[in-house]
Amino acid sequence: MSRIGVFLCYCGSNIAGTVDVEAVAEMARSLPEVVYVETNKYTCSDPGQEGVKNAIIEKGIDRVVVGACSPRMHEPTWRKLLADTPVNPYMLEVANLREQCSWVHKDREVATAKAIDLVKMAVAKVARLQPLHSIEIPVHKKALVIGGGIAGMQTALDIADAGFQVTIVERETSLGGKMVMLDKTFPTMDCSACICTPKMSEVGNHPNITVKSYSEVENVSGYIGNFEVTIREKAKFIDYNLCTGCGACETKCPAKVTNAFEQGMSQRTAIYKMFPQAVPAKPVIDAEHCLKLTTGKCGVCSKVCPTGAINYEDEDKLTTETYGAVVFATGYKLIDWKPLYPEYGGGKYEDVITGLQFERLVNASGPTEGHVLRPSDRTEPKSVVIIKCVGSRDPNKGKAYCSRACCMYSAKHAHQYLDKVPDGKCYVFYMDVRTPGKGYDEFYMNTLHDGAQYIRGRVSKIYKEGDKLICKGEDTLTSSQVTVSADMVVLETAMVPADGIDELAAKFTVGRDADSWLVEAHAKLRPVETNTAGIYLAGTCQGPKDIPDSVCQAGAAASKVIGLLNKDALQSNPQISRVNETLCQGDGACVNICPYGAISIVEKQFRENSRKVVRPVAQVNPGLCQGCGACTVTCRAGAMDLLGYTNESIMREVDALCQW
Amino acid sequence: MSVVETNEAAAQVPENWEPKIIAFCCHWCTYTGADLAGLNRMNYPANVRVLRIPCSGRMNPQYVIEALNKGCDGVLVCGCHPGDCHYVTGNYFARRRMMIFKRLLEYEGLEPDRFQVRWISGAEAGKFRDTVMSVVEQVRALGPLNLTREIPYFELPAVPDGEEAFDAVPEEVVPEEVSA
Amino acid sequence: MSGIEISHGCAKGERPLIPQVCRVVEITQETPDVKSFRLQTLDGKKPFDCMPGQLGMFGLLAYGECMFVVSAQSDEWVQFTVKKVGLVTEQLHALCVGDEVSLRGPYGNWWPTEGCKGKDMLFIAGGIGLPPVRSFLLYCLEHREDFGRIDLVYSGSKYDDLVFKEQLFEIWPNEPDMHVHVSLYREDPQWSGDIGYTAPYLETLDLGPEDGNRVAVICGGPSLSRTCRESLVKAGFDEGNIITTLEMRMKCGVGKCGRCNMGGHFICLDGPIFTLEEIGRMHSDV
Amino acid sequence: MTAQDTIRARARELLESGEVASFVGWEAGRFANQTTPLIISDPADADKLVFNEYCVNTLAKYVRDLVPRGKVGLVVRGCDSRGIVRLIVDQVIKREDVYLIGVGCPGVIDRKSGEPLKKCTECRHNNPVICDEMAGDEVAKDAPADRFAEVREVELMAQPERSRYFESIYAKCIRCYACRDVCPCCTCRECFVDARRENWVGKQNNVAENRFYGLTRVMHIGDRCIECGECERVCPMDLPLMKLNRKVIQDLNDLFGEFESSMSLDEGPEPLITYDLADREEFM
Amino acid sequence: MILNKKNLTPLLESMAAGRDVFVPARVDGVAKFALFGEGVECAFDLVNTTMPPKDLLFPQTQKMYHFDVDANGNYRIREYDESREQVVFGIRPCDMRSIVCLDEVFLTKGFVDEFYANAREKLLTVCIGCASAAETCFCESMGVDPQAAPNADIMLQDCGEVYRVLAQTPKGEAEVANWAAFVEEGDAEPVACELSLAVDMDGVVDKLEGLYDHPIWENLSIKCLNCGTCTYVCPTCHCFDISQDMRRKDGVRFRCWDSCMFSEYTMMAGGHNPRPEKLERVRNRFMHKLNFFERRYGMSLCVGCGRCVEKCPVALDITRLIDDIGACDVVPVAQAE
Repeated sequence: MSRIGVFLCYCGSNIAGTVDVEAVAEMARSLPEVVYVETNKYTCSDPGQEGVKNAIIEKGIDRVVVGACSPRMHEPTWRKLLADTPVNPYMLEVANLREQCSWVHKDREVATAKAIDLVKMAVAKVARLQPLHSIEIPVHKKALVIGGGIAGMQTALDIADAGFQVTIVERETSLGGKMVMLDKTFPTMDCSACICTPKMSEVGNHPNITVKSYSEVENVSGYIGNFEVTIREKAKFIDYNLCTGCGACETKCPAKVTNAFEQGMSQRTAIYKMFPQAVPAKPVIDAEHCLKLTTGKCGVCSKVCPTGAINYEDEDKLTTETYGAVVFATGYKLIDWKPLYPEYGGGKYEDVITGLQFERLVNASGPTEGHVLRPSDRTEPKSVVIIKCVGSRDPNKGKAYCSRACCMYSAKHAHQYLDKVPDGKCYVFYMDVRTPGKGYDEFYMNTLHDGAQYIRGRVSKIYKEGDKLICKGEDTLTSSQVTVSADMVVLETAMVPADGIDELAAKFTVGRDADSWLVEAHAKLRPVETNTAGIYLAGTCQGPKDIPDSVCQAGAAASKVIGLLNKDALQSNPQISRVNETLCQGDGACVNICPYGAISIVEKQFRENSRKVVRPVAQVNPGLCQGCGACTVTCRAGAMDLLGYTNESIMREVDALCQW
Repeated sequence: MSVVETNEAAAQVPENWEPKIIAFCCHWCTYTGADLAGLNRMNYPANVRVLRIPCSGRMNPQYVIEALNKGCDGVLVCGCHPGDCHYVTGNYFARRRMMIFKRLLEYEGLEPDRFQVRWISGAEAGKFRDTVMSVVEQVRALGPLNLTREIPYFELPAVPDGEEAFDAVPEEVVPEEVSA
Repeated sequence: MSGIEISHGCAKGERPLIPQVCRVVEITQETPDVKSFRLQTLDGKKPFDCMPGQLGMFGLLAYGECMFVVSAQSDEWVQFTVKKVGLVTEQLHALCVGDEVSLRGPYGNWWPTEGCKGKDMLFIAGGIGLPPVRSFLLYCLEHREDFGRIDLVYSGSKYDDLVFKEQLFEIWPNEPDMHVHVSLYREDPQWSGDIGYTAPYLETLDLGPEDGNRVAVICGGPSLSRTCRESLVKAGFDEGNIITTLEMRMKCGVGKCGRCNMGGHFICLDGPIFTLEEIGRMHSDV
Repeated sequence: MTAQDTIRARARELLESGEVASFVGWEAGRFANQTTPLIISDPADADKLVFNEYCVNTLAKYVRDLVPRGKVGLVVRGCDSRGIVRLIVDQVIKREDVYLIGVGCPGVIDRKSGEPLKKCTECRHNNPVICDEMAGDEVAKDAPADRFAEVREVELMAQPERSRYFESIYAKCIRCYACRDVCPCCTCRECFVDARRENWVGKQNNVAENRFYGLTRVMHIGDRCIECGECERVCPMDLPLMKLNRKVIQDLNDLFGEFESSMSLDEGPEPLITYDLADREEFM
Repeated sequence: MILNKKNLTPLLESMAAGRDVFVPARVDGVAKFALFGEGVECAFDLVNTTMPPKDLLFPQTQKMYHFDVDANGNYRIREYDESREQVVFGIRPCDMRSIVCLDEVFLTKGFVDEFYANAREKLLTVCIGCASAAETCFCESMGVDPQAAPNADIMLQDCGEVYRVLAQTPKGEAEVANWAAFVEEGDAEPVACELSLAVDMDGVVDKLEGLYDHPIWENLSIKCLNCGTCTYVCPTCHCFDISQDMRRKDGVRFRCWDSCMFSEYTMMAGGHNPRPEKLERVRNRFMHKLNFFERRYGMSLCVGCGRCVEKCPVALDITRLIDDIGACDVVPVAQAE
């Protein structure tokens, strides 16, 4: 037998104008377990709230129903009020007498009847609620950034500058990501390396940042404030404490391997740094190609190393640490166009290259030292065709979305080519030219001025005639067939999420869209948060974007992280799922349905009829559960229930409406 | 002997009958939409009573059975549009479950209009109003739900007055003299 | 047949399933999850007369009813001590003084107050098993001259679980020739006394059968009952001199609903108080 | 050697070798052509096992109670084996808890009428879907032309008629829960009907409460039902329960793709605990 | 006195005036005792109905009392007696014997169950003897004569074309006095009923005393599904549960059939269950039928109607159990007290 107090608000004439509040009060007095009913002109006013408090004390009330405006408006107010009384803040139910009653009905009698029903339902529900208590979740003041590209580095720097420890996990051997591969950045044409490598060394030298290169996330558990993350640092075979980065080993290594950093256009050694300015500025041994590690013969690097840093016995290292927040900055890769576009040769023509290859070709530290030479015969192409939207905006072959940066970097490529080969001809096949951004359209116009010839249409076929690549397409503006004979073709291919994103996101239960881009919590209002509390997004892992946008988002994610890490503890939402272990049979249907990965099945020991039994039961992680209640419906036995919206309370609410 | 109360007579619509409809609305979209309808002072029939649930994924079909069993003439379930679920996926599960459940209820003879599911976003105050209006009109047209409910417990034989009622309380039961 | 003679099959009543409405006149919080309720009829009288150990069906009309031993009584009231364990008891715990409740009874037989005359009494209880035993203990104290030495062995899993602390630690130890032994199952910051499970603790007390002149009364959970029985038998007690109550098996209270049978015996009709010797002869599922 | 001989011989061997702790099959009942489930742990009892066209009971549900005693051997036909798959998928038992002797089933005959049992005429998988060995060969059997014929029959009724039809079913139900207790999908530790706090279903026996039980039962097992038809067979009131189960199965089948539950151990999640972005949208 | 079977319908029509007459009938395919009236086809050809007649005296759901809260917040309990004059016509001797058992349970041993008592007092029983038996009938073995029911108000012994009418109680005599238009003077010889099923109950009760921990229960219970079919179709099973239904401030306390086969039946608050497994539940049920009740009331709680034998989903057959007990090699233990 609970003792319910009902407080009904006139809200001036907002409610009382349509609803006969006194009649509702009269009815409420006749409801079971209601011991006190009060009406008030403005319950939410200070005297109104004081009245509620006094009544609670005087009448020994243990549950409260407020009939007033929408709970979306004042539920937090009432909860706060109750926190100062002996009544638990969650022993509260708000009947929405304003937004969903007095404001939408005109007939006084009808509105009053509805208000009566709403109060009945609230009383029935509140009678079955249980006191709930938030738990304090401590916050580990340390952030993990996954990915060491420009977005990851910017996030890490911003967080570290605010005074928090940050770990960056980078899968490659060096920071830098895609940006460091680029030659120049539009529209200002700064040298990409010149603005990126200082960031890299800043990160590498920052006292609050730990860089874990050549490392990947192995395992994750926990929740906001307390992500326990295991990181696998792949064997580098070099003791970084001893290595000075002198590079003697690289010069002597006999094994030659295709250089991925140079987009396959040159070779590197098996012991290598990704590129000269790499951070950390120390090499690793590529175990797949090292002669010593594959055949047991060689060991040259060990002999030439002046500090004895080479260790062929090195193994992967697993370290586990707890982080308060996690930022995904996993970036993108270019779509593998070859299987999708057999009409472009599907990879059989060496001189059909991607934009990223072109970046390396024009880069002074690239394989051609900045001379535009086509890969097949290392001659300067006099005619270049640039094809945009390869894989983008092409739902039949590639992706339906626009990759956003290609319009600008294709203009940049045209500009760079014409700059380096003044007598060259450059044709750009495009679908649209989209240049929203500061200085972007001006840049595009300059490229046109440089002499780039823009042709609106897709290239339908590329074939080889002699050493020429014949590109056939349609100029849709003139509706004429166009044939261009080119020495080299540059495909501006679509961005797609980085490899392994599905597995990684699944470990953190971060949502992905149909194209595997990570999903933000709200497209407009929470663009850098994910649905898993404590996990944030920066850069292109969330969708294609250019460098300025990536850096912006990185800063935004960092500010969210700083906000979180500034707190010592979080108050958990107590309205979450709870398992009745007596009923739970551990079949795991709830695990399947939980969008947050908050439920796991654990083996537990019980005493049942004086016998010890070990059986599986579900367990809810209170830090991950957000209280949606989807699991409760899959649980046939009703072992899973949602506190605050229990099956019992909803059933009695329905009964009250029907039968009271 | 049998406790079945056949409800054939209920086919006649009682005077002043108003349909009673319960709407299970998700907190994040439809409940917000309904609040917005209030802020915009939209007008709609009062027959619908909203029961707030956190997510349409929380919607247990058993609540619908309870509502129909205990006296509602219609049930409306509303949630966020698929893709907009505050909890990411709740309404996808709800969609499947409700599709199956609705068909099952109709199979058992429930008129389709009596159990409806709608996606209404927090901005769609107008859609909320229109949905309520159409559901109420549809259920009104169908008349009271002709479902055999339960034994009419609460219809009592001639009720004694308060004073007499207390006389009906049994005498105290006294045990026999205690024997050694 | 040796041992204490217990009256069986003595419960009777007309219209046994219809309750009366009573009022709560006093509530005592015994432990965080145990409360005692004193009940009177609406016109301020004692609801029914009963012998120590008899039971009443105490409940709320809207929620259901449960069987409890009358843990104490006076000329004006009967008292029930209720632990919060389920649906009904949860609601009982929310009662306030003045609230109305339903009550029917008395049911069951009673402690063998006559049969134990002149004997030493050994009461053994665990946790919420004390209230049923207390009704007998209070009777013994009220008729002090009729009984010999009185021992109470009481234990609980934590200090908060011990009921009737005032009587336990202040009143009873000062009663003539009454010895109170309390232990906790495990260490507790609030507790500096003995530690141990009931049966081993009992064994350390060295309370023998006194040539059949000592009667043991046990009330506790299934494992406590089993282990204490073993200890007592080992100490030489005749099972006929060990008494227990099976009141937790009663449901409708009148022996009709079918749950309370132990072999051919119905706890509601023949019990709930039996000697262990009697129980041993029944086909019982415990 | 007949299947029965093989079953007896293998049961004896399995029990003797200690490979299984108990063995589940059928034995002859008291009356002519009657059989009843038999659970043995003594190899000497193996000769009591029978296998004939009167073995009406499916055996899967017994495994749950027997597993704590050790590995269980049992004879499985199509329906029994799907029941076992169900129990394994629902994590009630593990695959290694059972040793399955498969047997092809020509269909069971009702001992009173001499006609094939309804559940067997509707059976689509008379041979086991999993087993460790076969006693005898698989048996060819005509699958029913239309799995959902009886559902369609009801669907064709007018709405008020359908309503009356199901009300009469619920009026007859005595809520003995035999349908629940025989069902290999019903493995909850406590059925929702016993939940006193939620009080989903009142204790009263009336049409409304029975409807609550009936509808909820179908919603709970619908996407896992193995279509063994035992619920319908055991019903003492002869209620056509499969008409309800099959309705849900038919709709799952129509809406979310070809659906037959418990056909193998590596099926994906059941249709109602998963979703597809491309699911039909009818609630706009 | 004899009653020609042709006169049954007119007799029933005359009896039905002013009171409820229940006859065996098939209603929607279920054989049970149904209120005689339009549309109800009497099925006197049925040896036994699927559902026993016990719910005339002990309905599956029975209101006990009503309660509400008055304007001052005080509880009131209001009682009502819903019992009314009823006739059960065509009840079989085995079911009549079951009423003897129920009378013992509800009317003796200190507490009289008033709901049962009221209904029982107002029930007139007209028993029809059996001329033929079903495959599962074994009433003779349980001491029931298929052509006799000493506790019936009126006994109609089946003599082929006619019934031999025996008014066995004052109530029955008063009733038969009104039957003049349908009966005639005379006598006839009851048809001997041949039962194909028989069990030997000799010594079983005593033997069971020593079999409580015998493996026989394990073997039996292991195949039980723990459904409530046997208890609900049993004419003597009488377990119930008390519950209540509340609407705002009006409530009803009612009782309804329960089954000792259900696992939650003996579940106690706090979670302990004295009969947690099938073994305990099945043993309790059969011990109750064959031994416990015998010990307490001096009669078997099984009347041999065969309903559970017929309806058990797994053919868990009490007659086989009795045979098995007979075959057990255990010295009968003398009665324990």
